[in-house]
Amino acid sequence: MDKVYPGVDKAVADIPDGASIAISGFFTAGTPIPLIKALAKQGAKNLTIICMQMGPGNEDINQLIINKQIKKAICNYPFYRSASRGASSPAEQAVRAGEIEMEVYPMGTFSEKLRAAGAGIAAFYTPTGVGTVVEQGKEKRKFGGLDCLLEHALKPDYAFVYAYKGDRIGNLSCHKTARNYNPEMAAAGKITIAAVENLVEPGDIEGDMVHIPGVYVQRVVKVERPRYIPTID
Amino acid sequence: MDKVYPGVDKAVADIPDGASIAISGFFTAGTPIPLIKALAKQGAKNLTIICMQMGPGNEDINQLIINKQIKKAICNYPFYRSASRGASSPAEQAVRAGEIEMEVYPMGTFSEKLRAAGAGIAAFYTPTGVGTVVEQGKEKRKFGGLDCLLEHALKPDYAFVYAYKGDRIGNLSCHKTARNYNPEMAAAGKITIAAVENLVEPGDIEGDMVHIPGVYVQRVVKVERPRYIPTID
Amino acid sequence: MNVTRKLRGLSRELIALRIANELEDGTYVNLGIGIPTLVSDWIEGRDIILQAELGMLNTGPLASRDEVEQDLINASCQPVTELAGSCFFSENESFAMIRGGYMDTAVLGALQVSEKGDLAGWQNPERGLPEDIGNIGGSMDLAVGARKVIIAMMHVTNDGQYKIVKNCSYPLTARGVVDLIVTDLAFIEVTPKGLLLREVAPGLTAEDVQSVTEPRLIISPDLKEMQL
Amino acid sequence: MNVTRKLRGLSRELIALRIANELEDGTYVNLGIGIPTLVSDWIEGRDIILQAELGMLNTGPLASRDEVEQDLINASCQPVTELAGSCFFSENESFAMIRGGYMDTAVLGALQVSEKGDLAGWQNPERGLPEDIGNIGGSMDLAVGARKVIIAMMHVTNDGQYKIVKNCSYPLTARGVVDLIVTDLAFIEVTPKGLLLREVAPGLTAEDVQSVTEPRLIISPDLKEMQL
Repeated sequence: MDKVYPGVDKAVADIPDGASIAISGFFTAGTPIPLIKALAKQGAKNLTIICMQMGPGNEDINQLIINKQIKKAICNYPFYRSASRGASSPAEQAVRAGEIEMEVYPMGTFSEKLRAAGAGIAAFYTPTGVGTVVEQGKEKRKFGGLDCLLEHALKPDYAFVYAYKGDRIGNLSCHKTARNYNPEMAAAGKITIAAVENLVEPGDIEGDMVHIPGVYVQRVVKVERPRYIPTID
Repeated sequence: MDKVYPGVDKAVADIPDGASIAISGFFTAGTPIPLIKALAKQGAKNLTIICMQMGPGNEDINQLIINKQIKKAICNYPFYRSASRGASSPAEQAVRAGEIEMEVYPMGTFSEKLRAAGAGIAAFYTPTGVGTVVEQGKEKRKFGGLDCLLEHALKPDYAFVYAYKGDRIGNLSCHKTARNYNPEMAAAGKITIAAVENLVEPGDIEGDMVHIPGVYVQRVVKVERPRYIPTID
Repeated sequence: MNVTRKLRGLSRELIALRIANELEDGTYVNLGIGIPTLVSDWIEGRDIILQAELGMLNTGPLASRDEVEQDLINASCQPVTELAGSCFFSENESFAMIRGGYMDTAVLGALQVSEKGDLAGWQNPERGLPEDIGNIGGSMDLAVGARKVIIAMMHVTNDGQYKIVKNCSYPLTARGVVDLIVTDLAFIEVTPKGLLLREVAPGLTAEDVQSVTEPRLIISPDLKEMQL
Repeated sequence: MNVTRKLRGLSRELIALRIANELEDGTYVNLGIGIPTLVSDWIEGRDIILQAELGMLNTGPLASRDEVEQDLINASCQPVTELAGSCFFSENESFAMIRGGYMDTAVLGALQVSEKGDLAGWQNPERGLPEDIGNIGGSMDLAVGARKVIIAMMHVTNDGQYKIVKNCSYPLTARGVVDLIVTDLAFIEVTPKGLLLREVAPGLTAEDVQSVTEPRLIISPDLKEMQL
């Protein structure tokens, strides 16, 4: 098996209009920025984007919004914390204008829905969100006296992930807090595209240091990571 | 924090009659044999044991059966494959004689129930077991056309786990296929006792090589691992 | 409408100190964004392990400029450092830990806290977003999952409105989860009988605190000055 | 009661070879205990990645005596070796993969297979255990989760009873999951219309195979000798 693609443009070329795409990254950490840029260039429309935030730390998503590529966003912390900075951000403006439909989940529920999809679990009960707007329209049920909400698996057509190291058969090793959403999104995506900073040969990553087994990854592409100083408001 | 106990006997000393204990290990790999031996010596009775198998690869469990310490066993592959070898094993004899109550789950459901307990998920729907004896008494429900069974979290009072390396604050690193049930059992146990082959200082295990974060582990005890040639019938 | 009068209380840093004093050694703690983050300045050297919810335990102090690593940040996107015994895991594992009850304490900010311990903190309706849209982030999981929830906040809003209220009017984060409320003016415990005022900021009286608190406070017979 | 007559067919090793020929390059495969394990002998050098369900991908050949590592075994507890690109994970992750549909093919043994593709393989009632007790192991998850299920077994029992039946009388592993049945005597595809006999062992006829098969077989117009 050789899952290596020659570049990000080839790796995202087949994404059709209407696709759902999970994009990893917690603010600036572990965000596959070169894939987001390639998607903006590729131009697929009516996309459903599943990612923690629409802008903060992954400002390249703004280009997708400006291009009107996004129909719907599923997030857990979509906007800038500062109301004033948010008001001038493309995502918040698009949501306020009704140009992008948005669903927001608690952070743990968000990734658990992706984890369930990758793990063949159809749905699960979590106590998070009971008694809040999150419970609207959801089944509520008591387990051992504890109210829980039924949440369903969320399976994206594509997943964009990022890894410090990846080999040709898709085994990925993550680095420190850049791991975050990458393992569960990689498992959830029907087609998972991994942007890797270091492309290595099978065997170069110790088996116990593989954080994302290659079976979850369909495409591997070497990228130069944009350097940045992490910072966010 | 220093979670190190001076020996296996001290580490299991407080286990009361009637406790439930998850014991890791897939046949011979990753099985905390010194803790099982200590439990046999300690003598707590009416125990519920949650482990893959009752005998094959973890023959030290036989002593718990002979001591009549076990009231119930929750397993996924309890017996020897060979009917004749099984017929002469303490576990199978005790189950046939009605001296030990037994529940058997599919292997994936078994660990998912433990994973759910550690992860604060009350219950989940899995397609495994539909149309078999496993569905008896369980809620069945369709998701996207697929029949699934509702399975509940399984939270043991104690978990016995094994690791190649462990530090004083409970961070554990596993080795190859000896990882198996250890991470999910460690997270599930209210009190998790880790038998470690190499006891090291915090910082000696690279942060990305920690397979079981220390927060899940309440007691760490250094053991000499019995050497064996893996083999099973 | 300014319903409360202006009282001089503790700085944000001293609110954080009071909370740090309340944390027990040998525990695991998650600190939210805002004043809670400042608690970390007061626990260096303490036997307390901090979780960063993006996937790190034993989070160290903020990184100095030459220590900055782009793959090593906290949940507020600040560059941090490692300690001996730091470890990393996925965000999903992090929230498994949180929901699973492994955080002894979560210190969170709040917009409103009710006398029943309801918490509203994830959305300020004044921002004008739809009612189900906003930055929920990890707040709901932490509020439900942590064994103890301590709220760190200013006692009243910038324009003098109550934040400790009979019933939250803002969107809830979780119901009945708050254990302690630590503000610039007071240290209050949420009890089944109501809010127990245990400490007041130096120079203030119980009446002062009551005047800026909507629900009726139970005054502790042991009422003290805030323990700094 | 011996319901079938004795036919000379393929060895266990050649059943495994026929299955190996059916596996596609570039796929992920899980091999069950028994005949399925022998498939690994025929795919060395092929572009096929084997999963060991205790938590390994890219499982290598069995270890020679001096290569044995006690922390490196397969799901049958046999010492195995690593290949370039082997990786390890928890048993829970392994079954997440299996249920999640990441195994292209599972090759499993069976006690009975029905014409509707029902599989009975985890418990032989003759062992006399309670009906809900036995070694389920990973069989139910694999049967439900794998994209393609290939059964490797002898065509009839040791005492000549049907194993390919109209309805399974033994406890089921899963319903309607079997795609192919490869035995010492035949290669049979489970289709919506019934069992399609596609290949027979050298020297046998379709009638021979039908005589040891309870349900009526559909004979392929392309009926061939087994492709070894």
